Amino acid sequence: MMTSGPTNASQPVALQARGLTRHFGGVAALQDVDLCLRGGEIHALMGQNGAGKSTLIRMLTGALAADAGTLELDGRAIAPATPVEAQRLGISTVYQEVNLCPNLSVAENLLAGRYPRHRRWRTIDWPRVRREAETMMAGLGLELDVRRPLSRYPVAIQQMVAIARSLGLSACVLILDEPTSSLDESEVEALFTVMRGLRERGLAILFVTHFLDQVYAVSDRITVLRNGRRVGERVAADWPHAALVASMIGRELQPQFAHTAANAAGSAGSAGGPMVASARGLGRRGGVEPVDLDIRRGEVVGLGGLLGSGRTELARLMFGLDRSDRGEWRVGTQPSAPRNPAEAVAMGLAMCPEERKTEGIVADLSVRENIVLSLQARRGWRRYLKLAQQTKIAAEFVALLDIGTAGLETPVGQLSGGNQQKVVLARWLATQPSLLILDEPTRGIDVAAKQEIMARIAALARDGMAVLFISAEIEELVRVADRIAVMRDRRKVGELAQPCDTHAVLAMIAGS
Amino acid sequence: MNAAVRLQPQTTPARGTRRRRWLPGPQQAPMAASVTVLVAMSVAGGLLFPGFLSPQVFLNLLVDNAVMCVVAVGMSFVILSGGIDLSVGALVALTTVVSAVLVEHHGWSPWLVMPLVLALGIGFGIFMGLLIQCFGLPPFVVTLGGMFLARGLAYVISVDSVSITQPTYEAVAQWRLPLGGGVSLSAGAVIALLTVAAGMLLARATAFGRAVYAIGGSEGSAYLMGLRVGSVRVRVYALSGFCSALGGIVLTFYMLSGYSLHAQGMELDAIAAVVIGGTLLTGGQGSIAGTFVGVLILGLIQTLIVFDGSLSSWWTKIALGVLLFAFCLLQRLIVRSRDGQESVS
Amino acid sequence: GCSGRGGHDGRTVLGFSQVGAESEWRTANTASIKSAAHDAGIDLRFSDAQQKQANQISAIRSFIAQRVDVIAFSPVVESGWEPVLREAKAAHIPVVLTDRAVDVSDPSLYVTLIGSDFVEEGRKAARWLLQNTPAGDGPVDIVELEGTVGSAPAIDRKKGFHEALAGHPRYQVIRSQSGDFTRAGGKEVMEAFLKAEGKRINVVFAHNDDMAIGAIQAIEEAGLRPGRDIKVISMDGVKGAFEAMMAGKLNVTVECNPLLGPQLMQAVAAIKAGKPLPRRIVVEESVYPMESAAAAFPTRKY
Amino acid sequence: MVDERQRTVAGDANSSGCRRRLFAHPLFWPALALFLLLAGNGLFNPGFLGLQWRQGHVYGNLVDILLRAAPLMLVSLGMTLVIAVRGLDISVGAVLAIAAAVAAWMIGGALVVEHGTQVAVTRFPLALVIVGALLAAAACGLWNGLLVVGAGMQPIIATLILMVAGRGIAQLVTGGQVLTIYYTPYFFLGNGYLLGLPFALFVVAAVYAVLHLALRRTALGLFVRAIGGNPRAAYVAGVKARSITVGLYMFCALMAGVAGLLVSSNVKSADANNAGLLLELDAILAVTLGGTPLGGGRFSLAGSLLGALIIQTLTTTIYSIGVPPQVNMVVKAVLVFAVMLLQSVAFRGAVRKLWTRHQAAGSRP
Ligand SMILES: Nc1ncnc2c1ncn2[C@@H]1O[C@H](COP(=O)(O)OP(=O)(O)OP(=O)(O)O)[C@@H](O)[C@H]1O
Ligand SMILES: Nc1ncnc2c1ncn2[C@@H]1O[C@H](COP(=O)(O)OP(=O)(O)OP(=O)(O)O)[C@@H](O)[C@H]1O
Ligand SMILES: [Mg+2]
Ligand SMILES: [Mg+2]
Repeated sequence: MMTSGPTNASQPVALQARGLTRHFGGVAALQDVDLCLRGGEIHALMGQNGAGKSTLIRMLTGALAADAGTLELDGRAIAPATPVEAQRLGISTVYQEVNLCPNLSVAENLLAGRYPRHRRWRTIDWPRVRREAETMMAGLGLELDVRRPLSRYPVAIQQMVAIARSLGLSACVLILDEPTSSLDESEVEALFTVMRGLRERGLAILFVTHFLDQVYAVSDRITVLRNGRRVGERVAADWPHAALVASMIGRELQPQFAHTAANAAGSAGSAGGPMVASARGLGRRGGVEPVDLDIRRGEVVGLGGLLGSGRTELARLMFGLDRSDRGEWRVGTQPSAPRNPAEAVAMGLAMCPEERKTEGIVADLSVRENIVLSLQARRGWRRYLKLAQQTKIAAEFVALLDIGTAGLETPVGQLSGGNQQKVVLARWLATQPSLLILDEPTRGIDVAAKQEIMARIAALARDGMAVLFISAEIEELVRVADRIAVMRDRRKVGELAQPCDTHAVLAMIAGS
Repeated sequence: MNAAVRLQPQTTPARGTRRRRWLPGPQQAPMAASVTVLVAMSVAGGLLFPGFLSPQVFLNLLVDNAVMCVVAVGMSFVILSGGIDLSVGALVALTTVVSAVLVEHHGWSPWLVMPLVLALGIGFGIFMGLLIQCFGLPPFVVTLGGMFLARGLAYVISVDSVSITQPTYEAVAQWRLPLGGGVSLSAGAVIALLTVAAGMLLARATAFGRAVYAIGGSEGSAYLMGLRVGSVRVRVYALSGFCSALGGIVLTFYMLSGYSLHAQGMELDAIAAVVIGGTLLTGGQGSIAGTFVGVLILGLIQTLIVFDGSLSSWWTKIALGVLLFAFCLLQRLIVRSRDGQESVS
Repeated sequence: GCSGRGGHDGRTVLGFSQVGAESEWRTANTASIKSAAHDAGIDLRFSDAQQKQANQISAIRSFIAQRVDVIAFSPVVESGWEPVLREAKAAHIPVVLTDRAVDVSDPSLYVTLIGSDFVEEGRKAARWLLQNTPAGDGPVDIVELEGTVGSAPAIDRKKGFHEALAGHPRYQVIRSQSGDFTRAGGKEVMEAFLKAEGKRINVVFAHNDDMAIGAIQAIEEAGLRPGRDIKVISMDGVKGAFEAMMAGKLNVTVECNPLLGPQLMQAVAAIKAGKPLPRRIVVEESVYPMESAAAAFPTRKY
Repeated sequence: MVDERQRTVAGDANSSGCRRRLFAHPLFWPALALFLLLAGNGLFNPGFLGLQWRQGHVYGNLVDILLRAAPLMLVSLGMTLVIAVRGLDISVGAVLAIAAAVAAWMIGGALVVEHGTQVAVTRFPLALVIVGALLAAAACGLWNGLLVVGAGMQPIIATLILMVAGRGIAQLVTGGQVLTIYYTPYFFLGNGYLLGLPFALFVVAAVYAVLHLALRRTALGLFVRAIGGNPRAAYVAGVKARSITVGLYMFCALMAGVAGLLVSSNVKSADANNAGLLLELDAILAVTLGGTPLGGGRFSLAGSLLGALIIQTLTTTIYSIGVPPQVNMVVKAVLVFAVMLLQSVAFRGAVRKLWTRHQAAGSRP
């Protein structure tokens, strides 16, 4: 099974892990895993949600203690006990969830721990901090005000900052855990350019992603994990697409679901369905310019656009999370727009937010509680769902979305990133809304699960639910949506009806 | 595709922060709002009471709140790091008692006593910091225990209050920095101003200061970013202990006495000053300058009440509450309207 | 007096800094001063320090800034006044102390002290006990409910009481604990004492009436008769104490008179007129045993 | 991540599963601390744990502790819930004083003796007195809640306002006096006995039972934990976080009000200045000792009750061991540190490590 390409065998091994094992309680998250990173290569780590990728990475960087196993850096045994130690040894990491301080400025997040100082007084040289930070961001093709607090920027930017920080550390091993999950194509491209440059300089790069095309675009070799075990390592070019997927999920993947004309006809989402919600000139000063949008029963409306184009903002207005100050937003026969999420939920709206960590999961609550939370909120505090009912609903969604969890009572914080995302999705599906707003719902979800979820959304639409679907992936939009609205610079610039293709959407986004 | 993505500097407030201010989360330090309110209150005082707007009244504000200033600077760091220190008042009292007893009853030299009590304060802070850091104990309980301990030790050392008649102390107590026009500052006020300046420098321009902010913002992230969370935290409490001891020394100059009941309830006043100055109690946001303004505001409220001179004891309390309320509400309104304007521009 | 200062209408201005309103005694004290000032036509600037010395000092400072004619205050604590009193002296503002003394090296810092002598009050309590214990040689076991730790009345009353009992080995203070001058505190401490010492306790000595009243409740709840099974001695002489004495539950209270207002105003007037004053103006105070309670009760003002 | 390490340290205790489950129970350590305190008292002072039957009820230190702790237990219950949603209420002491003052004022009157016996007089019927005092307390809670949620002030500052002004309001009601209450039926609340046990205990038990049901049998428990765990996520999920938060502040104040009734009834008077002084610190300490983190999200009502009992036991211990009052604070500090260290996972881990090393060294020849 093991083959190594002629390009790699010659290069020196930078980081070698042997027999890494880690149990959480009774669950084996990782069993006897070997990993070999060579200098000057980009090594992709693949696997389904919960396969153990992040766990492996946290053990490489001293953030988590291993039950068993050894690490070697440049042939010398190492045992970093803390991230600081790993950093000092030259292992630089971007963790899956953005791990930066939201209250500090972008520049500080980039340079914390190694600020440039004045020569005389040893105090921090702020002008230089700013210059260096701007240079670092420019390296990723981004110009932004580095003095603003990080929390003021959307997740995508935060992710770029985290990447820029790790690149700025002088390291010999760079580890990136799903760095591209909320980036759109141009940022991904900028990141890849930088990664290739670093590869030229001899760095070993470990790269986790669920996007197969990205894997093939940059990586030299691929290691696949399944259920905490390593199932294979090969040169990327030698590993056909289908075979790779098969080794990840342990079976062949069904042909992809696609939005075909047949599908559209089968669904109720024809232009004639009754209106579920409609926006007339909906907007907010300083936020979204007035938008007109109709959403009908059984219809999947896609919302396309570049990062910062205002899609999230629009969704939040619709859900009552931000208050609109112009235009009209009608949901069903309701006389007025929702003023807060509680009202929106009562009206039958649902919104799966973009920021899973801050607005999605409640880490301390169990999977069951997270799943029933919105449904319960909709029922009010008195009509409490019986424990048996809760368990039934939760179990149903755990099975449906294939959520990898030790049990229904496991705190959600202990789930892998992708599985947390599925829990948030399940929460909203459980409310059986009339309009479901999904803001990047498949962030960090693996190929197989994503396909399941898409199919599920289409099925729900066929049953009469309306969906507003926001995604950075144009293909995904084209595949699932009946109609695609495109936003640019915080205003809606047009709509495209099916059948349409990626190029048409891209053209509209680019404004030509 | 590869061209630099030009992103507009954001013109709206951080999403999700409007109207839900009470949700813990980053918010802007309402420093300017505090200053505005401070000015507004002084003007109101000047209109109401003749003689209020004299320079000496404002310098007295500094003179009378010097101890509070010093203590609040230390407290700011603790709160910025996401902790809390309830032991400050008791530590101030302990410092005065130890100083007074050593100087008066044992005849030690002040130049020996002062470094000693400062070291004592630092040691006390380190002790609490270590308990918090090493054993994962909640700061609230540890520092509450520290408060009992410090106050208790002060009682054990001397229940009676001890007057200080030592010439050096008396000389410092009487020393005034003339500022011209017949107004002057006491030594304590000068120390307080220096402490504030040093605190601002420490918070703004040193790696330690920034690490305190990082830990307050997100301890887990700070740890993963490779900051030395443990040592920073212990140093924060040591700093607070140092400031309390320094505050104690300033208090001995101010009162020329050591007494175990000094600085009763000072911890709460210090916390209030810090929070009124715009620092989030949950940590990560705020400034030392804000704390300074907070101390002045509390002092000003007190001065207004003294100037009124007609309030009965209970109306004094109610007036304190009302002024506090008026101030905090005004501050919130200013902060909000600024946010509103920001989104318009 | 100097012409430059004074109230807007030429009345004498008195700045008075009160400790707080922590007890009934204090409230009566404040009321007495306010009404006396009103009667004497003196412009009173009153400031309540909320039991904090720092507030008192800043109040005195602001009195100096306002250039009042006379400053009077009840010191929270004995020490710590020297610097601010020097400022008053430098501004030529005479200072009168009420209720408690201060500890200063320069006696010219204040003109006079109007108030009670806590040590003497403690002695009075002890003397009453010595006189009113049946002869015999069985031990007399006393428990003491102290005031707030470190406060001047607590320290001084304890001192006076112990001093007067020193030569009498029959009298033993077997337990001593702080009840913080409150009823709840007195009751709670007394409960613990009763459980720890049982029926051994013969006398309760409380540093104020409130604690004594609390202790009385505790004694009753333990199934004993206060005033008979256990003698109760207290201090201050507030109304509640007289009620308890009339009910036969409290044996004696040593008065500590809060009605200093008229004397203070006389002193202020004398100072303005340039008349000499004694260094110490003693307030009339007596000891009220149980038997005299009913007769004295109607005349009590607080 | 730091947590995980601790968890594994705790997890590798090489003991039987049953024992481990006992040790891992969140209430085990506070309960052990309370037990050790009581046992220590019993050792040094054999009469301490004794109970007798006197005047138709149980009499002894243990009953005293329970009775004295009742107000603190009630307030701790309220405080627990406020802390669970990341709030804080430092005005409870003042609210207690207000409720006590209102009750005393509404009863009013003076000692009336007719034909040699005291007659009970009251300005308003007892039921109205209780309702009035509780309404006043709830209004305070509403004020706090609105400042926190409506005006968006930080909880500590929002409640500081009432903490400062509240005692003034209470003194306004009492006119600065300690209002003595002579109305005997009122005494039953804080002094009465039911089935030989203090009535106040039944109040605590009833409140606890109601809370327990409300949090387990309705969705409130879920909502409270969601709001505390991640307020923004809970809000986005449609939970009415704002009204619930206001409600919890009101509940906390209401508990302070009930405590005010108990306290004023127990000492038969309302002392606006001193009633419930420093109660807020004790309540927060009780909550923390009971294992509820101040950051919100998780909470334990039973733990807070245990915490309150620990604090009261500490106080009673200090009173009965007979140390001079100036040493009180040092003893209290030492006991607080000891109780805390006993509850610290890391500390126990360190001690165990030292112990095994010591034993290993000892067993070597
Ligand atoms: N702190 C923890 N406590 C308990 N279980 C954990 C913990 N962290 C991870 N796990 C478990 O370990 C397993 C591997 O998780 P990991 O995060 O490594 O997955 P992953 O491959 O990164 O998945 P994803 O693609 O969703 O990010 C999962 O079953 C997860 O539930
Ligand atoms: N570089 C940036 N600097 C500041 N603010 C930004 C930046 N990029 C986006 N924003 C803010 O993000 C908001 C609009 O972006 P929004 O997240 O709604 O767009 P989106 O189309 O959903 O993009 P995304 O793909 O990031 O979700 C606006 O409030 C905008 O000010
Ligand atoms: Mg992962
Ligand atoms: Mg978005």
